[in-house]
Amino acid sequence: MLRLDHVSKSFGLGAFGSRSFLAVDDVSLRVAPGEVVSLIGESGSGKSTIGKMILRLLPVSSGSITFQGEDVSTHTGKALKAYYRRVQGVFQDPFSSYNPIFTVDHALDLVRREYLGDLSGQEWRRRLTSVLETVSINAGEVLGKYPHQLSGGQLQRLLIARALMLDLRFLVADEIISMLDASTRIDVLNLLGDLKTRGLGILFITHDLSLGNYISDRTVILRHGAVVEMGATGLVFGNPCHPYTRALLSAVPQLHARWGAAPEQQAPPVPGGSAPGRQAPGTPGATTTAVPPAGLVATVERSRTAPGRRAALVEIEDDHFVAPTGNG
Amino acid sequence: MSVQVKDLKVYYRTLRGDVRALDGASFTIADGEIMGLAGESGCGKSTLGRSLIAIDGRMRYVGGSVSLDGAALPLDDQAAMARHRFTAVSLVPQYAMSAMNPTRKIGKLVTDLLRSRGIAPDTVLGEFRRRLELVGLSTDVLARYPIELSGGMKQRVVMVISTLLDPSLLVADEITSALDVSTQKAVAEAVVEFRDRGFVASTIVITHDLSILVQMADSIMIMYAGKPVERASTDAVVSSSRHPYTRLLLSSLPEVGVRYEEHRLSGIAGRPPSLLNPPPGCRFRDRCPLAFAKCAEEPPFVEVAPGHSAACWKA
Amino acid sequence: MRSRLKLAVPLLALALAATGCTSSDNSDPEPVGSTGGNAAVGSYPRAETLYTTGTQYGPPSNWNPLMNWTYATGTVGLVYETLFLYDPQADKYQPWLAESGEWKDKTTYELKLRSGITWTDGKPFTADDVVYTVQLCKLPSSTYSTLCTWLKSAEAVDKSTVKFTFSKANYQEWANWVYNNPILPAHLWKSRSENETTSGANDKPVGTGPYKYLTHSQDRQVWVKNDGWWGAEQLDVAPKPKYIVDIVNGSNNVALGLVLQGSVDLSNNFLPGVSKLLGKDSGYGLETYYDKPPYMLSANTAWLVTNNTKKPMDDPAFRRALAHAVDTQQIAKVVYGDMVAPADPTGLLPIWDKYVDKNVTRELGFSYDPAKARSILADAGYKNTDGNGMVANKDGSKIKLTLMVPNGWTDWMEAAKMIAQSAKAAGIDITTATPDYNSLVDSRNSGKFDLVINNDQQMSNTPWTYYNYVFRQPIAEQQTAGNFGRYSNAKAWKLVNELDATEVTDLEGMKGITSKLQRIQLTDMPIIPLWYNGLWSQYNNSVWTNWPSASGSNHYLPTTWRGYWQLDSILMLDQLKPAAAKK
Amino acid sequence: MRRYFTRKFLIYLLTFFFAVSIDWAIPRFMPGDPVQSMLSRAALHPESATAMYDYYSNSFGLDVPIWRQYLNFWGSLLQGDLGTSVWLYPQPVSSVIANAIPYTLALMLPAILLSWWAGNSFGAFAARRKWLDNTALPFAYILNSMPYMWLGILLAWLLGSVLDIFPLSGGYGYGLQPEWSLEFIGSLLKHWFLPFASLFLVGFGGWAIGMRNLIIYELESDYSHYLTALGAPQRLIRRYAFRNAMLPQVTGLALQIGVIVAGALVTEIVFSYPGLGNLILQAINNEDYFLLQGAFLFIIIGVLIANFVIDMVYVLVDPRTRTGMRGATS
Amino acid sequence: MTDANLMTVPDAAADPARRKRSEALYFAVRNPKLIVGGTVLVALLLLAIVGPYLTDNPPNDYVGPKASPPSGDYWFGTTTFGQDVFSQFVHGLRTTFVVGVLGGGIAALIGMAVGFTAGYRGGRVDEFLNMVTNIVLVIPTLAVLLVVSAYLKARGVLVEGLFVGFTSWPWAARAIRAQTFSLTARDFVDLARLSGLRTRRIIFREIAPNMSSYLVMTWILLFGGSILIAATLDFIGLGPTNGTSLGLMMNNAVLWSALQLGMWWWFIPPGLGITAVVGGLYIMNVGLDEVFNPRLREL
Repeated sequence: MLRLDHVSKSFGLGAFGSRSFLAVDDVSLRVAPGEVVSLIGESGSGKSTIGKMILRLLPVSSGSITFQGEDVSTHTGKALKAYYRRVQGVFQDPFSSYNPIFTVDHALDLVRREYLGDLSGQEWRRRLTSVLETVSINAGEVLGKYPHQLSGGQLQRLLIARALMLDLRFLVADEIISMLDASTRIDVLNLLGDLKTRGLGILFITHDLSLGNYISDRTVILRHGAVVEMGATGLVFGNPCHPYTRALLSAVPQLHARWGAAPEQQAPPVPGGSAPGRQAPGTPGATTTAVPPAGLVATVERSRTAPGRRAALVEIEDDHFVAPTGNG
Repeated sequence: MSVQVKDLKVYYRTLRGDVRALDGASFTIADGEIMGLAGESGCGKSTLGRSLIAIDGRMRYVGGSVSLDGAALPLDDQAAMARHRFTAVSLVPQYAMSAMNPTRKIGKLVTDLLRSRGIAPDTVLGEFRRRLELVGLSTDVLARYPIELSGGMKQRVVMVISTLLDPSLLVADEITSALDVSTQKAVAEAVVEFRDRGFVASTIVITHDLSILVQMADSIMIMYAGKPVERASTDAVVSSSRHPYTRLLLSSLPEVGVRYEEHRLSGIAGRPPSLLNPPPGCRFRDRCPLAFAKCAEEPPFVEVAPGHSAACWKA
Repeated sequence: MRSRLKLAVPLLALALAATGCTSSDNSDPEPVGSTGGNAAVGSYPRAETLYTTGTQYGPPSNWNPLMNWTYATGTVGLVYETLFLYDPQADKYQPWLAESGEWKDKTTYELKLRSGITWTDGKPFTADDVVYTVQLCKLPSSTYSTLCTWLKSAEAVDKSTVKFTFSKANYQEWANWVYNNPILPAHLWKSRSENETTSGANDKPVGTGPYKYLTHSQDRQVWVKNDGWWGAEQLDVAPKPKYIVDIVNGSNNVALGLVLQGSVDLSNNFLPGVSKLLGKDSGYGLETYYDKPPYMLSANTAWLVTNNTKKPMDDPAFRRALAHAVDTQQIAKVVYGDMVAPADPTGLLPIWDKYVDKNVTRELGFSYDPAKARSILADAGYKNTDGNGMVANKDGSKIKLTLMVPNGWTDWMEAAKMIAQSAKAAGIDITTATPDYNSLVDSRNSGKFDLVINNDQQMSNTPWTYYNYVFRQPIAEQQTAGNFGRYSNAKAWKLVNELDATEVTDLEGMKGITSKLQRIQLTDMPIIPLWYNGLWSQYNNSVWTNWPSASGSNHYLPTTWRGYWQLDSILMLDQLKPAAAKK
Repeated sequence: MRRYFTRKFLIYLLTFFFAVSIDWAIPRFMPGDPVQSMLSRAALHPESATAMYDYYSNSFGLDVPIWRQYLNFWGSLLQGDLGTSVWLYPQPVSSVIANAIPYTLALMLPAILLSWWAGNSFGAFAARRKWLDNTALPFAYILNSMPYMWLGILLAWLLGSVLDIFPLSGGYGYGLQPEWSLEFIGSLLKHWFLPFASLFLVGFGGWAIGMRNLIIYELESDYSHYLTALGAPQRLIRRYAFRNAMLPQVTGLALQIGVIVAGALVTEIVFSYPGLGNLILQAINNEDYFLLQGAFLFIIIGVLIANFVIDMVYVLVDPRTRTGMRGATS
Repeated sequence: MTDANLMTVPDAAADPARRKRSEALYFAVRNPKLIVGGTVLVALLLLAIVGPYLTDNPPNDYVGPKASPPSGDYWFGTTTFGQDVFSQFVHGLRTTFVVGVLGGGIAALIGMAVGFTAGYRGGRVDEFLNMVTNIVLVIPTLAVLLVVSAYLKARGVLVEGLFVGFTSWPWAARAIRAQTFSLTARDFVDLARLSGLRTRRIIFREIAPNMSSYLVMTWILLFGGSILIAATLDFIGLGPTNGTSLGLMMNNAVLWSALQLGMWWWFIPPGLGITAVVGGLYIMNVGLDEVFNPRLREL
């Protein structure tokens, strides 16, 4: 349904954009209807940039984005508006997603004004009621309220409802639960799962591996703008092949296992030293070999890998691709 | 009995009245203990952490006491309190990214700070460098401006600064939430390391992320709506919690390996009550699946098993 | 505190360097021909220094006597001298550089020069200098280039005699020329290009006059007495001040402050309200020429220029009505605080009173009389049709006139408001506008205006200059000097030229012609005389006394204005007395 | 870093080009004709006027098409020739301005810098100190709301006219010649003081208010809170706050310079101070294209240089901008 | 963060919009700066509106004795010509308000147009507008105004306001740009785009209302600034050619030597009037700032 082919994004820096910084580097992926694909990466990995490009909030530097067979990367005006009828997004910060001076209804009203102007009041209300039901929101509790009166979970649900008012086919969910409280976030996540069963394609962007693992069918691991490993979620998590993926997995805090105590995550030392060696906690020096701070690594890496295309991913098993190691 | 907190109450002043953000908390932390403090936003965990350091103009000290190694902290006298800060109680704030003066080099900042506290910088700077190296930082950072460091580096520098004078109590407020997984781990491990090396005696780690607490804390206290609801060793909280809130909270957390298709988790319905005028009785009552008539009465926070306290009639 | 001092020191140095560089740039420490000893004057002894202001509105920029609208105050008069002086109050020509001059026949004029006069560089003053100066009329950029159209030749007969031969003798104009134009040192100027001659800065002026250039800066021009001046010996004239410091001044109120403090001895600014500060009891020691209204001598006539090519101003009856509708008495009283006097209907200055034909003015003269104005309008067919009290054109169209005065000319702005007010009272709708001076000049010269005020014709030796200005023909696309109202009357113009060709000694002949001109003027009203603008001049007697006055021995014109030194102002300096000496 | 400077420099150059072009154009669109006006002040025979008009139009280069005039203007500007003043004919504009500019600088630089420094210090001191905040700051507001010239008039009236302490006009005593003597320097300072004081006071008020608000913001910032949490005394926190609050004030200075220059010009007019202000006013009244152009050019250059310097200073004092320039971390 | 959450703990009982407004009001009525500034301003505004009806004397007519000090008949005395200073003052006050509203308004409009566009569009558009702003900033405003004012044969108050507005917007543009920039980064702007809204609508309906208090404060500052600039123009003699204004009064007072003649009643009121209006505005602005900005409130 949605596919990205060799999509790159560079940002201009310096005098009149003389230098550029490659935020997304030759990324290709596809999402099928009824499928949740999670895009996992640390800050600066370009995951949100990809989401924004799909939503056409940022232009694509090179490559193409195809939705239901049509290249949407150059759409403007009417065509873009028609695209938004089918493709929508929800973002990380629910409080910033609403205009604080209006009631939350405003977000819905905008959609109605732009897309559903021909709907009668009654029809609109009927549709709204059914959509709110889908996202498990009690209309009376939520409508007419200001954003700060509602919980993050309610707000995010309402945003999903807003998207559902349209003929939604594809949803970009960019870190939509990372700012929610633990007690409510799982319900929003479950909602995404329910939507997928209705045939929706979902790109779930997150930095939290356990969430990605929980909800998605396929997983893409991103680092410094490039895909390092992707494939069916079970395969990527069950058989991580790229050292970076392994390093990430080993650093995930688990509820029922302490770091280093989980034997299945044992990974061989990673060449290049970009992932930490495993050591018993509490022993002296354990932290001295910790991961180099992301910011510093990023600077170095980027300058090294800016030009040229990356080497293609290698398919190591069915639906499981890994970037060759050695070049980052 | 290093840190002893008794019925501490600190409210926020607002136009509509006091918000009872911290409405009576009692607990003790032993020397060398890392206590995790967890709960939803607005549960009072940050207020608690903050009160131990400084009660500012927007907050109101209502009652209770805190004693450190047997000596009471002058919570309601900020001038007197200032003498204890840094040396006895110290803070790694949640805003570590912006905690350092952006226009001062880090070395200068520390020197200024030490001088202002009447400590000759030379006596401490050597140790400062050593500890920087311990957390994996080069001493070059002394000559750098905060902006030149990455988030994880800043977080660690702030940690080293805050613990430089070996305080008896360190409050680490949401120190991992803004970090990436890998950096998060390094920082968490550093907290443990600092304790192991005796840089700090007792530590309170405040976070909303239970799984990170599991990695570093010796004991965990869960708060809800301004009050502690459960306190036990980390293992006890994870494996045999007594309070329904804790249990529901734990069950809503996905872990690597748990998948939607196979095992559908669920959250806790409803929202915490307003602290402006909290209802009497158990504050979790409205959301609690086990609630019964008695819950209209406030359950006491009592020991339900050795080293395990909870505030629930059914605990 | 420490850093404040740190800052203050370099700043002080900067300020000093500033003024230092000003002086070193521009002041020649040893002016040409100076006898030395004046280079390092730290300050000018107050008792020997005359401070003046009121002529120079910007930093002194040139000392070229040919640039008569911009040269530094005193360049002509103090440094460069004229052949004659003219005393307007006595109507007398006083030989100055010339010893005498007379018409040998109808078209030949012979000039005898004084001997023993030297330029400040030591070279003698000779007939060659006069010949050179006159012949500058050949340069197109000369202010008197028209002289060459009627002067056939000028030749030096000997060292002190010059003979002028004219193709047409304009006696009045020539008499005006000889006292108005300064003589230049041919030996220094001959080699100069036209550019340098007519518009060069001439920053080392060498003249024959009683003062020499000492220094100048942004806000002042300083002259020092020329000790070897010929006049002391030959005329027994001795200007008293050793130094004359002329202060550059952009605003009248500052000038008032200075003259009240006694920092300035002679202010030739228009100082509103000064009449209240005169007299002994005010304690300021301030004096003016008259001790009662109008306080000032009259320097020129301000008149209302009507655009005579535009309806309804093309109708003499309308202009006549307008003349009756202006309350000049009130303007003189309220705007000028009685420092000016309403003008004679002919507009001739008081010094020309003898040319006014009282019979004509009795018959045709006018004064403020709104009722009369209204009746003239009614008789001429201007009626108030729409009931707003304002008359309309004969064809019924509205009359709405705009009176323009330059912005910033505050006295005129106030006067214009009053004119509009009193004209409205007589049924003529006038509003005022105050455009920028330059744009006003533009509209005025090209004839795109309704009403303006003008006073550019200064006092002179002959009413010819006045009539020449008023009746000037032919009308050009751009009227640059005179007859801005575009009044067309060939007969009057012929009379003006006849007047020019009348000898200055033929008073009755002149009167005959001016009487005819007055009749034409008062019948047709090409302009409407309003008031006599004052020869603004107020003196502080704390350092210098015996200032010009109507009663004392010193009756010379108390001014430093350009073109007035040669109207005997220079003699005022001779009459001054140090205040201390009096007591 | 170098790249940053080059880029800034290019932008400034471009700004300079446009500003100067506008500067050239503006006087030319004024109504009226400078030569006409000039000659209207001369005493001359009407027929001579036409000849002189042609002569002067030619000598000012006003008799060629307007685009030619523009090219000629840049041509001579690049050779350092600003043309000849119409009003102060035949002085070259450059020397007319060179004579006036020291006075303007001597007035403006100390007034700007001292008021900036003193206002900021005072504002920082008064912030979050209740009694000062409530007593002294209102005065700062009042000072800042005063029109420059009115304060000038008041000072002139009180200290000049009524008390007769300070002179009301001129650059130094009219009876003096420039020299290195105490009398002269004293006179110079005496004449300088009132215009300086009116500029200083208005500026002082403005900076004090701005600083006060900025300091409060800084005292509420995270690093201040962190220092408080580590028991640092108020002295240190305030010192840091002051340092950091100065940074926006540096930018503020750049933004304000145009307005201050305007104020200085008016003040000069009030006090008949022989600087650029009076020159500009007269140049306008006399439609002196060249002088006007030249004077504006100096102001433009001055303001640009000041802005440029401030930009550079800002980079040097604020490490944040430096790192930003390297475009490093995400 | 926690603090913010605490402050916004949901409260089903109260209507938060009203609460927010009432909170602003609560601080507004207790803010001495706002009250003092507002009172002064309103008093002067009333005087400007009502004042002309309190006197029968047209401001520029010669109605009374010349140069008389304040008296029962002429509250503020008379000018050298016998004009009623009080009448001039109240009429001038009117002009001052008109110029301020107009100049400030136009400057605010331009500043908003430039600031919004630059902040929202970013990139090259931003660079370009930034340069334009810089050019206007370095061209000495007053000097240009002097020249431009000389263009017109007759200048009115409206024209003056226009000119002042056209030159005093740069700092406002910069400030608004910065604000817009930060607001544009908010997600609701992206969501508005996803809703298919046009740029202009996003700017004016989504972003602008969010900074309304900021815009009001900017406008107030521009208001005051315009008054000062206009007064300066008037003072130099480039103000309205017909009519009265406070700057013109000062100009006349100085030109007619009120200083030297000791006619303080002629030059004190206009300056005081301007100072009071502008001061009132500025103090009110600081008050507003404290109302809208909790950080500035006195603790």
